[in-house]
Amino acid sequence: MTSYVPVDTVGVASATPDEKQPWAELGLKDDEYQRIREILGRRPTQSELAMYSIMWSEHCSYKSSKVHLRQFGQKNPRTPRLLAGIGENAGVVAIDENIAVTFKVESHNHPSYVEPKQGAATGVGGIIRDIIAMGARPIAVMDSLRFGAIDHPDTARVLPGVVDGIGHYGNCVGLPNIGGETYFDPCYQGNPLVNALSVGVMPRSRLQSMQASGTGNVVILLGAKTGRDGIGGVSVLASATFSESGEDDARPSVQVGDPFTEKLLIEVCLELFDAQLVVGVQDLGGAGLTCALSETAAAGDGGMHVDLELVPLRAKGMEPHDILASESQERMLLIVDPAKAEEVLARAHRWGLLATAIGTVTDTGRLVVDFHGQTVVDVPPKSLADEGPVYNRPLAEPNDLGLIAVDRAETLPRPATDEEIRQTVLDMAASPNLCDKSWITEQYDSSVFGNTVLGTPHDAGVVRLDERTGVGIAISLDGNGRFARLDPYHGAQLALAEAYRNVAVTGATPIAVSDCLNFGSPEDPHVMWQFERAVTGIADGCQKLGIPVTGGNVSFYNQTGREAIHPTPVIGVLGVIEDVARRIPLGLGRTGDTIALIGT
Amino acid sequence: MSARVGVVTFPGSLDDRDAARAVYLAGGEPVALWHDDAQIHGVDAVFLPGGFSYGDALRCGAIARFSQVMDTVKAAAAQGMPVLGVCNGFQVLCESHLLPGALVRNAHLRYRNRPARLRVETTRTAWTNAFAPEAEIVLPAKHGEGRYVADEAVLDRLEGDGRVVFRYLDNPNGSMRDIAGVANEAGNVVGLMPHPEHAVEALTGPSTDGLGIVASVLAHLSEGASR
Amino acid sequence: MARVVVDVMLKSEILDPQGEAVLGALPRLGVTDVSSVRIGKRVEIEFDENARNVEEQSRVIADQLLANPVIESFAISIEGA
Amino acid sequence: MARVVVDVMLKSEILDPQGEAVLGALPRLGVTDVSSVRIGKRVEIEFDENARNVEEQSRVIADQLLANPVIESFAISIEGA
Ligand SMILES: Nc1ncnc2c1ncn2[C@@H]1O[C@H](COP(=O)(O)OP(=O)(O)O)[C@@H](O)[C@H]1O
Repeated sequence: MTSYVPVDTVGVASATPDEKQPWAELGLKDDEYQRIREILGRRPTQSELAMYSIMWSEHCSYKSSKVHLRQFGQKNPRTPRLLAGIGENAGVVAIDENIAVTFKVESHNHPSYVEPKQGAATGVGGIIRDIIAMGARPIAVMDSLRFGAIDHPDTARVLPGVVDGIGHYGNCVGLPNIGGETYFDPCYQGNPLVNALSVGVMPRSRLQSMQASGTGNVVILLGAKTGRDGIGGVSVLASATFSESGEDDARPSVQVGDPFTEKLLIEVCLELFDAQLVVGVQDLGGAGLTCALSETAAAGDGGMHVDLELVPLRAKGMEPHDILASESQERMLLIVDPAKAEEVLARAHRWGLLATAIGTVTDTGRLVVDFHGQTVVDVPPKSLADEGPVYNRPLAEPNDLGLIAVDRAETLPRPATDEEIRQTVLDMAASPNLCDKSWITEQYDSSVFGNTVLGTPHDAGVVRLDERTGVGIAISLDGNGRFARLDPYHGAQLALAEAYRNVAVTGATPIAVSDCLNFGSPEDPHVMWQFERAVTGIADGCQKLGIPVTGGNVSFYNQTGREAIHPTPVIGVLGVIEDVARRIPLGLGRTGDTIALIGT
Repeated sequence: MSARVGVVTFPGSLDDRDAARAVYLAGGEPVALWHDDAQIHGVDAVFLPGGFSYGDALRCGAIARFSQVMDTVKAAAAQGMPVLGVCNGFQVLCESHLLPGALVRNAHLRYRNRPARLRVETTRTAWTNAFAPEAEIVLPAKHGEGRYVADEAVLDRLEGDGRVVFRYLDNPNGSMRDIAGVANEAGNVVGLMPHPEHAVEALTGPSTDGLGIVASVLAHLSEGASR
Repeated sequence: MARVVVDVMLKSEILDPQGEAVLGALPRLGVTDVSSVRIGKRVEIEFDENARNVEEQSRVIADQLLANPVIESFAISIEGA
Repeated sequence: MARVVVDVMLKSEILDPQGEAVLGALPRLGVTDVSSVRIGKRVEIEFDENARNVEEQSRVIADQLLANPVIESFAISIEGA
């Protein structure tokens, strides 16, 4: 017996235009809701409402940041190395005639505060899937962390959990951690930052697309079962019938990462790409099926039909909007030629991974989702993925900027005697932001794959890509919220310059940038001003340095109450080194070597 | 002809490529073996690599033990085929009862990655004959569950029979009697926690001492062949 | 002496990767009619002979130390008194 | 549907550092009269409605997979039938 609660279908929606809908609770503005009604020519179904609220959220639509991020495209230097840029899952740059590399940094700040271990773990898992979706084998991870005061009791909860999560996920999925940073500042007390970077390598010919193209092609869901993970946002849609059952199952819940399944996903996807069995691929990230279906359909030239009841479920009683919104981890969406679908399923099965055909590519231009034969979604996919709202929010310089600028280094007391200098050096060495980080870094595997040439404690991680030629890459991930608080334009450039230098000192040539922009609420004009300044600083800096921004991530609403964190742009710079044997390690060399200070 | 060393891939194995590289760099021929295939394709020795087979669910190595290939490996080991288990591979060997004892959570409760100094306690195994007696070597140790435990009686027997193969010089995990690796009675099956396959190139490892372990088995096999 | 057992399990809606992995392995043991496996912790606490408020204290320990309320729930049973 | 619970505990002679760590943390919660804490696993297995030989199968699972006899012992309890 298959029993399921009656659902809000397209037919029902057309017949009940005046039905009250919780669009405000879902985070949509009045005019946004009206636009949805215009697009559809009727009220949205519950499932459609869930999808629009997710895709038009700040997180997915970049509605507040888009107008500023355009600068990257405008100011990016042209380079033949850039094979895929902003707008893709991750930027791809050519290393030589055969090899390309893709890398990206992404935040998982809020989940890591709620449940540090799983929040951080799923952050690592998410960025790894972005790398797979480009066609690359992930080969390393890095992490940039910000916590509150080191002696605050909540830091004792958050820090070990975050480190455990990053370590557990990265170690178990088998990626060396080649560096990162850890800073403490009270402004992050209620809002720690967990930014994770992953980098992957591929033969240039293996670059994948997210297009759902080719009418009749099969849509396959690969990986974990779908559960109630992270559907908190849409829980207001829970039908009365269901909440009455009084089960604690109805509660929104935290995503838990399963690195073992992710490892299988990597191996299966790469096998499928190599065998040329895949037409299009997209990872399932924060916005789950909603995002993957609408983005692949929007990128294609036709439409898509999905039978949602075919999605393998982990929890009982899930409604269509739950399934569409679920953030269950370790899933990928594949678009496959029907003649090859059998083989795709068989290869997944050989690795013990679930793979299920859930739909087909159509030529209708619509994304149609049925649930047990009833149509619950029928929308133009571009309206979800590409045509979300765009805001040009007001900007205002923070009032206290002049005040904090008065407090200059020159006015601080200086150590005068030998004893005072000695004490200052000791204080600095013991200060949380400068002290040895090996308590953290020892919990990370750094040598799996056998290609890590430089890792912690070096300035940048260096990884060999090709054992025959010795070609490799160097990456550094840096940010400084205190500088950016004083002057977001130059603060962001300082972060860029630091990462650039860290790459250069290993002997590598910097070629590309990825960034993660951690800021407070975009609805606060002061924050928005900081954001605009920082983006402009990065775009100008990259133009001067001659390296493009290839992708990144924006994280807004990092604040506790009305108190925003320091604006914290974190910059990853990637460099190429022709022969890793010639890398330059940290340290003072040999007795008798000359020491020179260069620069200003 | 160089000896063929099979490297098993379980779902969740991570160091299979690295183990193959170590075999290759030491002059052997690596052969990929699959957990679900009972065939071991005529290999002369087997390397069970590190990783997190089956996500280390329940206990490390507990599920991998039931794979098709392990039945064959067990039978071959009984016939004297050299078998090496590293890290997760060591855990699989203990779970499969090919080696005594068990590997449990580190005493300090964390995963820790640090180069480990070891003493080679016996050169009378298939995997250590190329080392000088009591050689001190450095291999990366990185695990959360590497504390070797066994009954006192078992430990005494291991010591008495010279089956403690590697001992930590700075015990990183609380292993009983500082044991880092042990052998079966015949000396053909050896398990150790630290990673020889991550110490095969000066460029990427803390040493190249790991090569000695593969070199040992190659020497052992060619000796057998010439006998 | 009172012996208290605290069982800590992941909440039912939370993914249990360990349980899934074990479930997947059962067919190899010839077991095919199991539908779910969940793995949690069992904590055995021994209180001193003349300890007081054993139940209350156990609740504090379970709530603050043994279980992570975001993802886990617990049950306490007191075996002796 | 039968629900089986298998409790797996480290043998008493095996050091349980996790239990020790919890024991050591108790005074900070104001709990001072606990003499020992041991942490093991609780495995909940759900058999299909018409599964047979549930007890026998559970024993096989526990004995061969859930517990490692070198370090652990187990107890089985069957909750429904
Ligand atoms: N969270 C982290 N993850 C990985 N590596 C880290 C992390 N924090 C610090 N590191 C590494 O530790 C080393 C020292 O870090 P840090 O004290 O920030 O030095 P520096 O000021 O030279 O960047 C660097 O190699 C850095 O990559």
